[in-house]
Amino acid sequence: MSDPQPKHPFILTRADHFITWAQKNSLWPFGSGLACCAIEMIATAAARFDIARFGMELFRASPRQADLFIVAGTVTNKMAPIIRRLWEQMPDPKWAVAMGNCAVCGGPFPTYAVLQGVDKIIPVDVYIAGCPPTPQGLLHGLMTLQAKVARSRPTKEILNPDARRTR
Amino acid sequence: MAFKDIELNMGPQHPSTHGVLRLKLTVDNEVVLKVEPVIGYLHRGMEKLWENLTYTQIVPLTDRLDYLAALSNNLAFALTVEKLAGIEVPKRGRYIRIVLAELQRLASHLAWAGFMANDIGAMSVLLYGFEAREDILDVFEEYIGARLTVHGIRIGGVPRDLDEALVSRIRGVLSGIPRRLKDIRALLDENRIWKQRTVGIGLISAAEALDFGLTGPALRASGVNWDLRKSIPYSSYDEMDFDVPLGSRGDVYDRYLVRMAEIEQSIRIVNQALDKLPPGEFMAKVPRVLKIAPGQVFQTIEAPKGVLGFTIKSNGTDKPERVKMKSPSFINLQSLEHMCRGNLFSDVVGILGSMDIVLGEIDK
Amino acid sequence: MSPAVSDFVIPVAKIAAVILYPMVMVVVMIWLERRVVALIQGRLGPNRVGFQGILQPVADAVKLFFKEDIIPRQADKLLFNLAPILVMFSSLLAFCFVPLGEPLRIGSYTLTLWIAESPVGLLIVLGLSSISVFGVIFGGWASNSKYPLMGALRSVVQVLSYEIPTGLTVLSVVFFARSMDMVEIVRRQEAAHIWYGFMLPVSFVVFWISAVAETNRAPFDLPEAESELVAGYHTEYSGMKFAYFYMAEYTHMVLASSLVVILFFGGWLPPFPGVKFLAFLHAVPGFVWYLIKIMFFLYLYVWIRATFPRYRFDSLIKLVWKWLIPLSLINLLAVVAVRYLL
Amino acid sequence: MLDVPADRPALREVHEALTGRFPDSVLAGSFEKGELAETIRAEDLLPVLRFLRSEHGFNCLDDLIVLDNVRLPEAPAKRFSVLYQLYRFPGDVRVRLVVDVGEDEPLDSVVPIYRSADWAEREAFDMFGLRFRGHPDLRRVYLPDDFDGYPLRKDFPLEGKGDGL
Repeated sequence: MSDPQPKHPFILTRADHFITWAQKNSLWPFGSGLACCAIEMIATAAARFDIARFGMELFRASPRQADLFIVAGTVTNKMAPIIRRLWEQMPDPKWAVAMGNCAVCGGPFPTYAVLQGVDKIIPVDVYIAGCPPTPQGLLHGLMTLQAKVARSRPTKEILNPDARRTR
Repeated sequence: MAFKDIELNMGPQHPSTHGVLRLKLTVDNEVVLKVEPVIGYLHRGMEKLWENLTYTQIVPLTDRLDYLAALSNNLAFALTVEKLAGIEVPKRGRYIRIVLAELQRLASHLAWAGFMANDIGAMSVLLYGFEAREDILDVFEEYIGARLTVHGIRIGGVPRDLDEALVSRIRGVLSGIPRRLKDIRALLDENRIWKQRTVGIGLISAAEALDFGLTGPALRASGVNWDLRKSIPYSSYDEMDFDVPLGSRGDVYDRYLVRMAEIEQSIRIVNQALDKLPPGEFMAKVPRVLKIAPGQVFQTIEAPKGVLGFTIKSNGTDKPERVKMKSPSFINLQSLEHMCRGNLFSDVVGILGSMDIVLGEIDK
Repeated sequence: MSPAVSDFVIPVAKIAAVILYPMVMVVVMIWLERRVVALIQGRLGPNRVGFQGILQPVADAVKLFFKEDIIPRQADKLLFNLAPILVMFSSLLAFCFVPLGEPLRIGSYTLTLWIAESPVGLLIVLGLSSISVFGVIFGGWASNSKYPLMGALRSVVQVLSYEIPTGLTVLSVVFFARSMDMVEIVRRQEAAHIWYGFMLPVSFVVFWISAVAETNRAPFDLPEAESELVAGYHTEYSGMKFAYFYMAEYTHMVLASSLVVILFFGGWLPPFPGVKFLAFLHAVPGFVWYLIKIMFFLYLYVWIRATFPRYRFDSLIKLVWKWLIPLSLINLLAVVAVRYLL
Repeated sequence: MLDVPADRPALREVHEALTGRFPDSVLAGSFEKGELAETIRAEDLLPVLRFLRSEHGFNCLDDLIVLDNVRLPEAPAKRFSVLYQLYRFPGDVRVRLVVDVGEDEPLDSVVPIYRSADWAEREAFDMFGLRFRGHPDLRRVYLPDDFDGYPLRKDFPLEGKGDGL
């Protein structure tokens, strides 16, 4: 591109809109559940609340193919390095959702064994409160994440990768 | 060059370990030689935390132990505190507790049926099981407002009364479950592939099961007739008549049949409890700040996973000196190595599913 | 028709059509699978993207296109990259030999609805579909981690042992049609006024079971068993490489269904040729019948996936060596006996 | 001497059998809230357990509980007391054996008698630092092996020492 900081070239915004439309509508969650919130996450994927309507029902078991890491449950100190390694194995445009009070801030467990909040080890995009959050709460959180994905500018990152992430 | 054994990690993150359990498997080309369960990835230090909370504050935390059967944990803890403090729960309260505990057993077994079938490949059964369970969660939500961590049994009784609307709604839910159960049974009971994957797998005899300290449906599948609701009745279970389904061989298929039969028995119990619901008080008079004289007590109940018990030592203040929880899954998991040795790798998944373990309860 | 058009434009258009045809079928198939499995399980399935979710596979593909492409450090770079190509290439190439309908007469030029017609078309298609096993092996082995390796080992044994019943049942059809050319087989069925599926029911059933097994689908999806081997041989793949594996699986399903339709259900022939009052069925072009039959078999794939649990590895192998191969051998002898004694 | 009320003949019979068979090792008995507890010397733990299991059919070890008595008003000589909840199946008879143990005094492992005690003892070691002689594989069961300190001791802070990671 001619000037390093293109204002809003017509082609780029169209491209952004198209790419984010695709990313927004096929966020494949990573099938990892830690505690009680995992049961509510599965209930959200089950028949009544059906996360598949948003194209998210392919719970990929391998981090390589997932692009949304829902941290559902209590992150203990013994589990923290594993959560960090799983996060790093996920390919790049990836998002993280801290589901439930335990993942958000340690929840009802101010003890020696619990990490007080998963954002100490991975960058979190959406925090969902609740212990456990009801499926409606989780769906609301995921829809705010979709809105956030729609606002991001992937082409800016592709064209000048060293620019700060526009997440 | 002999194919040396692979050490495989069904690690803390694996689709079919029902949570954060890690299995160190030594596998010789699909045949399992050694299984070593590694736990502790969900250890939240509950017992340390309980020593710093008052009795009434501990009750909601017991929901997070076996998060598929929150009400059973509440019931066990409440019964232990009442035995320690000498609180007498009125008859209506005891009957409502039976209704809630048995509904929770239904929900736990239905969720288990879904998880186990999904591990062995029948994906649709997970959805049918969860759909049936959603109806029960709706009853809990209408009764106390929460779906999973219900906190619906308190020290001294139950927080709210069962009014007519809720009773008729429970009856409606109970009449809907046999139809869904028929779908699940039609898909699985006589299915050739299902029987190939479950009959004769994960065998444990009655003597070995008792020696390992197995309890609950896993023990009854080996033919041992031990159901705590019958042997040491609590919370007026002795006024309910129901029979205890027993297996014969103690393999994965028997554990599946025993739990399916228990679902039908639980429906029968809840209907009886609703029919004989006595009038009157449903909550005993419990002081707002409950101080309990020094003493120590051990009380157990028949939770969906097995015998769940609490040991509480009080020191006269409103906080317990020590609370120890006896977790059925913690002890049942020790027999996994015995069951899995010699089977194929894909059977370990089936056996783990049939054990119905929950990591929140194991790791505390 | 000037030679420039007939020798250059039409073949290129046909090649483009052969590439596009499986891609469109894959898109429809992914959408069909997620919707049908959802409806069987009592839920809705994707319905937010495009009309009733039809653009969902497009969104998946575009998203996968923009994913970061991770190659594990100790992975064998060459084989790791070669695996998805092999898997995809073999199934696309096989579509060149699959006839889609009777040749159309446009003015003076006859447009043949296939790329290449060869007297041994069936053999080539079978050969190509077994090349995809190499892709799976390389993928599983090159990722240099335990679960993909186990997935690859399982896939090798499964696909190779299921090729034998496939071969034998195809042989029984070839005996009847006395030719390996798929167009000839369909014409023979037209001449005989009966589809081989009804004349050789055993061959059809055995071929269908081994077709399901060869594409690693439903009760036989051990190589990518979700609950045991995490994601089987494509655990380490991400982004577009994983998309190739994902699409190749569906392309293989479409290929297997079209083979079943051509060999046993008379390709593009209308269903009741003999019956007079159903003559209006002939007005519908052959290609439409062909598509209807394929969609039925693709639906069958999805239906089986949603209902059956997964075979264990040894019972899978026992099934093929104890039941399918002897059955297809006996069936072959019976066919030969009937063919020559009658 | 402890008088077990007449309405619990089974417990009375077990109590008599124990005090008869092991007169010097049974230090104290208590019957409280319907539960029989016998305090036993640490050396006689295994013989008593074998006796109860073989002759009296206590074939199930319900639970193994460890209490830290350091903060009690009258701090006892030995800091920990280990409780063995025994149960006789079938029936409803339960007995609790109490053994007092010092801070770094090893105790005999009961795994040869009750296999379900394997992880229970590992948990006692993990949480309190109690050592069990003859345990097949005494390691921490919950916390990572490099965790320093024993959390359930009264002097261990709830929030843990230092930063979690």
